[in-house]
Amino acid sequence: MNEVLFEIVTEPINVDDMVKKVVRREAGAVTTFIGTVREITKGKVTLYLEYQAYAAMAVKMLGKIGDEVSAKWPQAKIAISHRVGRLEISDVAVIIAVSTPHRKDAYEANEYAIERIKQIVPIWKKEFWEDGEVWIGDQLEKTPYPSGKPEKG
Amino acid sequence: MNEVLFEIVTEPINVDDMVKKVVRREAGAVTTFIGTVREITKGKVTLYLEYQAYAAMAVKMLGKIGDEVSAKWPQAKIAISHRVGRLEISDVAVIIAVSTPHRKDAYEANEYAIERIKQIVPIWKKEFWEDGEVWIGDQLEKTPYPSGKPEKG
Amino acid sequence: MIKVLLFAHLQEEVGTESLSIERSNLTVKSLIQYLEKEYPFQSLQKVMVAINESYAKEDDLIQDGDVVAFIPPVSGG
Amino acid sequence: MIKVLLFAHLQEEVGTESLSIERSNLTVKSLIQYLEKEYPFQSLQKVMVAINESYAKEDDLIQDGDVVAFIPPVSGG
Repeated sequence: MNEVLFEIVTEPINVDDMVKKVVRREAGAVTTFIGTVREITKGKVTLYLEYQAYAAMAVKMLGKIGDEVSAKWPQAKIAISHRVGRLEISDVAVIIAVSTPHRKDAYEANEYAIERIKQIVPIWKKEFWEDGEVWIGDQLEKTPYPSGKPEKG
Repeated sequence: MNEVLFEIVTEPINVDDMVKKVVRREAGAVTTFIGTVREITKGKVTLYLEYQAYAAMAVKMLGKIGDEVSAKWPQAKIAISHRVGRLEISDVAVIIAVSTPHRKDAYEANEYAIERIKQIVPIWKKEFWEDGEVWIGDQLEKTPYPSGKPEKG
Repeated sequence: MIKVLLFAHLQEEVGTESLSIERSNLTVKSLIQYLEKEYPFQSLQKVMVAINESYAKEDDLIQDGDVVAFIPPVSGG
Repeated sequence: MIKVLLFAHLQEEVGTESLSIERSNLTVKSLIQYLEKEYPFQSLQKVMVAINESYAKEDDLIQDGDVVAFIPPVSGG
């Protein structure tokens, strides 16, 4: 059994493997969030993406999100894997798996984790279109800094 | 590709297969809910469960939930499989997979679906303990009828 | 004739998965009263009824050949 | 000496993934001002800074041997 709960990987991520990391006898609910590469964003056709990470810090920040989840939902177990490198349309970029005794917590903790990933985990995506390419930033569209700043880690 | 979106099955359900049913180029988010057999419920140790379904009507009601989801979240695609028969601790009883262009809808539509399953889909579980067994009913604990009644199908 | 399907504890109370009832053109409410009198159900008061796989109301009419299912509070998921 | 890591568009603006800066005992704010003067960054104003893999504030002090990362608004997930 793979006991690494927070990972940055270059190979495809398997949903079943992620679920197995969090299934427990005392849990009755598992939620997963799977972020896939979407073809169309704001009317523009994406050909493919490249994800880049500050891997060491990204793993640390994923662990911090895990700690935050444990503080808020003490009975939750969470695993997160984020893929980097070139991803094609519909490829899986991230999977968050959360198990809890009761389902409401599994949804809430999972959604909390994806929001925090988009705030504090140093991972960037570059979109490649027919007519150009661009690094995407500030997805939450909170401008200007410092109000949109990630919380201090 | 398996195009059956709503199923009652007797064999184990695979999460990856369920995700594949809903992944689309225009979707960027997939949520899954996986209901597993929990060992302890209200302090009592469950040895195993048996699920029974009125299968023909259950499939019809799952399809109705799909229609409701499509009405509320027109860009969502949803698939639901529920297993019946004997299930051991941590076995998967149900999987709901929902894809949407944006993540908020994927969480909301998924949670809506599990709530509706617990209201209108004719499936029953029997818990087996060391000292007995019992059919579980009225999980939502809305009593008495008719206030706790399923909505008419 | 109508066919009555039983599930969960209702099966065990009567000892069968289905009943054939030699009646028709009666309401759901009348069928419940008839079954409670004729069979050893503990209670059908919290039980929903479906006619031909759709939930029915207590004054809906059951026709000859209909399949009527008695659906205790569900516990799937 | 401090090591500066660059990511995303910042790498492309300067043409390298990392810089070695022969300075120490300066604040994050001072380092930003220094880098904006010496290197062709478009702007470091919306960029977060981490010292040794933890987010830092602009008046935090950078020591000799620290690894400083410039972190543009993130877009993972």
